[in-house]
Amino acid sequence: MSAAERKHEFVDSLRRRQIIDGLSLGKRTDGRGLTDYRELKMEIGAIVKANGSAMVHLGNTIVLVGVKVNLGTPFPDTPDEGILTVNADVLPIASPYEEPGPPDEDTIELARVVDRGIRESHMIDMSKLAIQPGKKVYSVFIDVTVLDVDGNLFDAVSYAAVAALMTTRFKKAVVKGDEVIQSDKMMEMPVKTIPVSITTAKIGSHTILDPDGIEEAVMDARLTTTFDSANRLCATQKGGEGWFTPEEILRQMDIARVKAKEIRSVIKEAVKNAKKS
Amino acid sequence: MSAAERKHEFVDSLRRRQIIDGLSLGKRTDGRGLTDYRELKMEIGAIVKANGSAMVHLGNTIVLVGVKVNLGTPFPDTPDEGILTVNADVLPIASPYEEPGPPDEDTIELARVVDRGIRESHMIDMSKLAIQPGKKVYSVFIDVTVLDVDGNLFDAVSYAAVAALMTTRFKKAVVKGDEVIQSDKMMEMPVKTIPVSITTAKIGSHTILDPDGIEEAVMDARLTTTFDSANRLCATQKGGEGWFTPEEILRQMDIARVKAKEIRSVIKEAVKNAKKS
Amino acid sequence: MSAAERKHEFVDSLRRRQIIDGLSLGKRTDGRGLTDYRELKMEIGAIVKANGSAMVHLGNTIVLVGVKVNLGTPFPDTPDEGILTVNADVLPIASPYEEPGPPDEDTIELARVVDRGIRESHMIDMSKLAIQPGKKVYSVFIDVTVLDVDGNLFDAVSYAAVAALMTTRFKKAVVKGDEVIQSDKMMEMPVKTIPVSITTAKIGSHTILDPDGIEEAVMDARLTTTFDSANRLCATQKGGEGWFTPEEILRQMDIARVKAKEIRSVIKEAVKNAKKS
Amino acid sequence: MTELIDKNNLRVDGRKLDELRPIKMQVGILKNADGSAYIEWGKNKIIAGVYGPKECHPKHMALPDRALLKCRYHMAPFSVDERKSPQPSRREIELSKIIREALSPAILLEEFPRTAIEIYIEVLQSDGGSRVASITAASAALADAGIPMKDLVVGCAVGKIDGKIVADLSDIEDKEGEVDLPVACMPNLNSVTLLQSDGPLSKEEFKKAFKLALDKCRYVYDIQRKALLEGYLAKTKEA
Amino acid sequence: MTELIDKNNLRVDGRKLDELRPIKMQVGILKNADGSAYIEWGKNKIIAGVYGPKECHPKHMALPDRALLKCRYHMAPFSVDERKSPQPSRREIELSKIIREALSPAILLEEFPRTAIEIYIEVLQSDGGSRVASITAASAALADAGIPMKDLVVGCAVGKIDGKIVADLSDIEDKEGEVDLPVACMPNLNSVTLLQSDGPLSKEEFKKAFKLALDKCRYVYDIQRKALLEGYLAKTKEA
Amino acid sequence: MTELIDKNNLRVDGRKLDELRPIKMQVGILKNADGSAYIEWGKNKIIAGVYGPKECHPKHMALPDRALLKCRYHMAPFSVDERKSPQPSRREIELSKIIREALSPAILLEEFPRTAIEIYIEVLQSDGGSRVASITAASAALADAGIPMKDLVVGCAVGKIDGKIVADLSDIEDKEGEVDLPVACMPNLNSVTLLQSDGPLSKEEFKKAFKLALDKCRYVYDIQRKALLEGYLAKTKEA
Repeated sequence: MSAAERKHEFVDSLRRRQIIDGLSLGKRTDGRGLTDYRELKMEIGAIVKANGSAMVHLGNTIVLVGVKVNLGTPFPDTPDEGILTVNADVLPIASPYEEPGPPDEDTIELARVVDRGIRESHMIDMSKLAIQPGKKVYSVFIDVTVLDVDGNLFDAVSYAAVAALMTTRFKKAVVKGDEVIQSDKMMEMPVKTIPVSITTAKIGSHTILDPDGIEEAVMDARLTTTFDSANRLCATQKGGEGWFTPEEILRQMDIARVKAKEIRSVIKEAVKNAKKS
Repeated sequence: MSAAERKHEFVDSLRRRQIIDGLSLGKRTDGRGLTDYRELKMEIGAIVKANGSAMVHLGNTIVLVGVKVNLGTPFPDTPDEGILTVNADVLPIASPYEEPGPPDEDTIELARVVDRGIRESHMIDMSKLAIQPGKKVYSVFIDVTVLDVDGNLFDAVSYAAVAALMTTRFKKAVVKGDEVIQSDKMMEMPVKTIPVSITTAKIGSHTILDPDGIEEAVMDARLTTTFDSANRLCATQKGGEGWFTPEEILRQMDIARVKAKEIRSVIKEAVKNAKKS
Repeated sequence: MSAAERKHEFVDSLRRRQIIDGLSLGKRTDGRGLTDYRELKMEIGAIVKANGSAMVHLGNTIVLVGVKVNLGTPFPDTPDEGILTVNADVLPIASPYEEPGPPDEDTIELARVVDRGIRESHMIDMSKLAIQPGKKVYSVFIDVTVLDVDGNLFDAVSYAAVAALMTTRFKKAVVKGDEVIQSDKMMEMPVKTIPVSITTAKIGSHTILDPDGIEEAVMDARLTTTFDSANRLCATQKGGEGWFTPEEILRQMDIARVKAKEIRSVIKEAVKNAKKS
Repeated sequence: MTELIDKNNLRVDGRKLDELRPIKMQVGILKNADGSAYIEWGKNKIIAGVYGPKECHPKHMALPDRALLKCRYHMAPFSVDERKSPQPSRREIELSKIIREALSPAILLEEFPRTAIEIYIEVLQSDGGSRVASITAASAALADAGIPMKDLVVGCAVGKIDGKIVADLSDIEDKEGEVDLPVACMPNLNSVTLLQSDGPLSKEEFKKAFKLALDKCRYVYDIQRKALLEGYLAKTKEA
Repeated sequence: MTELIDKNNLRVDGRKLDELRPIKMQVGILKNADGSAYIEWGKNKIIAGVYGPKECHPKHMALPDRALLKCRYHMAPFSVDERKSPQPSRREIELSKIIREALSPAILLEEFPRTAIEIYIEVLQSDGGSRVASITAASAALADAGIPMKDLVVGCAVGKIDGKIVADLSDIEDKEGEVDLPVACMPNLNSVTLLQSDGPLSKEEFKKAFKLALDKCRYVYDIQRKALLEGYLAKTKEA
Repeated sequence: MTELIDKNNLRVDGRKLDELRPIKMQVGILKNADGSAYIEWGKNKIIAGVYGPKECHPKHMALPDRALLKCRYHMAPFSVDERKSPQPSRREIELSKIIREALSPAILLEEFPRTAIEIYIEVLQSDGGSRVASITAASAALADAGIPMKDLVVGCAVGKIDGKIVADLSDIEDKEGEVDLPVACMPNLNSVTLLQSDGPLSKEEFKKAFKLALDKCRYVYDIQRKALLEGYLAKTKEA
């Protein structure tokens, strides 16, 4: 049983009823409109030992992403591409339902969905992360640490990972004879597009954006969609033990596509400010 | 506690009494004679992504073995021999007593007994699996997947592994300068003999061949013997919490030696048919 | 919960009271004085398959340490030094509170404290364990097996490890062209000093040396100090759920410094005898 | 880059753009499991088995108001080109969750409080679309086990290759194509229970692909139903 | 070997021999945890959170006469120069124990029999002295959670570099120096709850270093108390 | 290939074909264990300890009609030529099972329902025949713990080297020889409780080897009994 499931038990059906009644009137528990996001704060570059980092507050949800760039050996089937690894850790500190130990299925899904948002949008030009094709490439570790959980980890982590990657700088490696060595020249992550994740929750017959912890505890299903800078859908993940009608999905995609643009501006602005300072 | 032990608990002593009474009259629950095997069906080559494969039905027991041949580095103490690895997985689907997770002691014993039947009969000419002695050899993975458990896994898995190996074909590797590369030429597994596993169960004072699930649940002890094509005993494994008298062991060896010949014919025939098609 | 903690539960406070009353009169349960060690017996070299070994009896506590010297690759930040690894296993046989499985926190602490006693006293000249700087060095495994637990594992294991290292002999490796190969010439471990671990336990307001099992079960805190041959403090570790006053610590250091000399003589004598035979 | 669609609009294996690979299904093939199903879909060979409703172990996992649904998707080491370690990979753990959440909406879990229902899926040979084939087989195995459901669940993937929307990607199309979009649904309840996508799609492309997937689910549903009927008849004959 | 102290008796980062790196503390920064604290100490960035007293899981671990104290010290993969595997290392396991034993003497565990108190420490960025910074933050988090304590626990490391006793080693001083000596204490109770040392010290050197550590603990204690006061005032304002 | 038998029919270590290596046994050597035994057999140095009958943990493992027998065979990292990882290997797991099944028939488990009896075997130094030496020691440890048994269990291996049947293979004979055949039995009950074999044997060869093994078990049995008697006398003297 995952943490998400355990949480379900603790929220009684009365609470769900109250939330649905509010949604019927267009009201959420914290006063937001159905498609409003909570306040999004980004602190970029705080971890100077990482090549890139970003802490994101999305309401009470707090996540920190650090990026490390190492040298590695490419996978045999992609000899001329770098390596990208997303790893997530929801700390036991972050929620009373988390326990120490290896990542559970929720956390693995989180890492993999964020990974696909980055990978399938072709955010990073992976061919530019090859140094010596077939032998040495840059290996990019995107490590996610979730510090406080209050819903919508998918989006918060995605924003932090994207911002961290956009500000990642690392030592350029050069080929010297047979060996690959790190030079003192710095290079930036070769970013091609800015993927933005938008998550919808379905509660009863209502759909809302950016669910908080209580909303997630009573929701039926979740839909996470990621859009690139050209506003194309690049990755989708339905979650939760419920379902969507095809019409709900199409409608939510339209809403998400608009919202993605807004969020992309916020990320761009934060990155710009971080680069200035 | 192993799955086998847990099963014991669920079969009450009354059931054991009934079975022993039947055996005293030379009758088994499914009508077989004491030294009869259940119907043995072999489907060879179904998994085309493997280099060799065989599915075996032994009564209701169903097992599938796939063989993969890779390139590997030889062990330091056998630099001029290939590598053979037998790995078994009794799926949680296969029995109400199995659970997901790493192999338990029963499954490890199964893999190791099948491994020794193949290895100690010298079925495979391991020296022919060396490519560049001390550096590169063929590494043969024999992966066992047990789909449905109704007793006598040792024999069923052994037959499937042997049939899969006898029909295994893989890309020949050649030494080019300093490197070893796969060529397009196919080679067959260098088979020298056909080991056949015969398993006896002791229930009370009776001994029977090819125990089914219920017989295994009430048995005192098990004796698995493997014979090569010259009918020499190549491997033995006593199992179970009971014992045999020396006389029982000698008598069972004689019975098993005869039965092994019969089963060897069935395997040979199935392999011949598979190679034809 | 660690084994140490579980043990606490089984010793009632009455027992603690009795022990403290005894200590007030300068008496310990086994009649020792407060700074007396139990009988220390060392059997050196019993495991001929190891490069060095020592079994230590400290009262009823029995530990065995085996040293193996292999060839290995140095750590990137110490390219011209050998590798030292201390690994401890408190066998399930050794105490009713131990269970099979990976080392718990107590056992990890034991290994790491013994490791630091050796490493921080610079007992071994690590630079002499380099063969080909940056490429090949000697890798020294110090494996601890605890056979019977009756308190003060830290000291018993430390003495066994030190004695095993002092009598370790291994095949000298030589560089031949590009390769490193083992020669038939033997070399000894390059020992520079003899670290001696002295452990104090605090029970109520009393402090004693070399606590036995019962004393450890009721103690408040533990202080392990290691001294080199020049009688300098090289490593310290406070343990246990209680505390020391600064004055207690300074006083214990003085007592321990004296006791370390005594124990060092015992170890030296045992090593001398072992080398003779 | 391989050309995946030729000038006659035919795919590498000769299929038309909206054509599915051959599908074969059979239920009730295992003796121990309470329900089971086997599916061949292209080169996919997948077996699904169900145990339950049964006592929940460990007990503290039991839910007071419904059955606990467990699901494990696992691939045999020999099921893929490169031998796979038998330990579950992160991909297998994610798929186990996603598949459970695709099946869960169909099952009347609240009829069996405090019990567990276990679904085990073993991929014996893997090809493109193994997750939707797994869902289709697992749903049939649930039905074969007699577990009450609101509707069957059935899946089909669609995708984009060489710039075109096509149905049911094979291994090579999945690897070399642009987009994979697996869908599962309860066909009689207008309910989508699984939706994933990988790779860029315009708004119109998504619409077209999504519709195609839902249509093809219907087609797979007929095969699934036929297999269940045959299984039911076989059982009746036995009894 | 780098020179760690220059001719003016100044250290690599310009500090005097007995000078600490800058320390910043804040409590109550997490919503879920019952108590929390954040500390920046040099380049250390550490967060500590506390849950409890709460029900003890599994139950057979509960103690009849006091609360069970659990403590986990963990480093984020990006917290150090070389990426660290997220699995706890042996070092992290030892430190978790040592830190628990440094905090345990201060907590009135016997007031909460059969419950558990959990302390989680996450090192987001690591520098020299992370264990004493962790203890200082964790003790503040315990206080923030309202858990009754005899005294706060506060820590500071001292060491020996270039032959001299100095306070509060930074990363490079720890690596290249001769001795590291972390100490934690309850400053109002004259009680040392953590003491470790690595590297050779004469009798007189130890005395001097130990005294310096205890003095500096006092200094850190003032910072800790101020952070708690600010946290308390902020909470009162909210309420 | 080394020559394992010389022209005088003597083996590498000078033994005759049917001669055993020296065996030394001692019981009651551990303080904590309820029973213990130490055996030296050739270069084998093995210690066996027994706890129980004791409460069964976890409780759901307890058997209603007899004691649960647990057995762990483990090798110290330094016990073999190449350092062994401390984690149990597949070989150690198989041997733990095989040894448990060799001892189980002798123990009156039904006298202690719902309890557990634990046997721990640690190989401090390994040589050929470590499993039969382990069984012999473990059986003595069970007796030393006062656990009621129908008979002692005693083991001996035989084998085939250079084409000849010999008793008690040493390390090198095991490695370079053709066949290893370990046997354990209850000597007074005509019962074989362990039988394994590796390598080709004709019908007549097996008969001869098997008989030799059973004969040599008798010889080992006398050593085992003597050790138990000495242990008993020592205990009586103490008391």
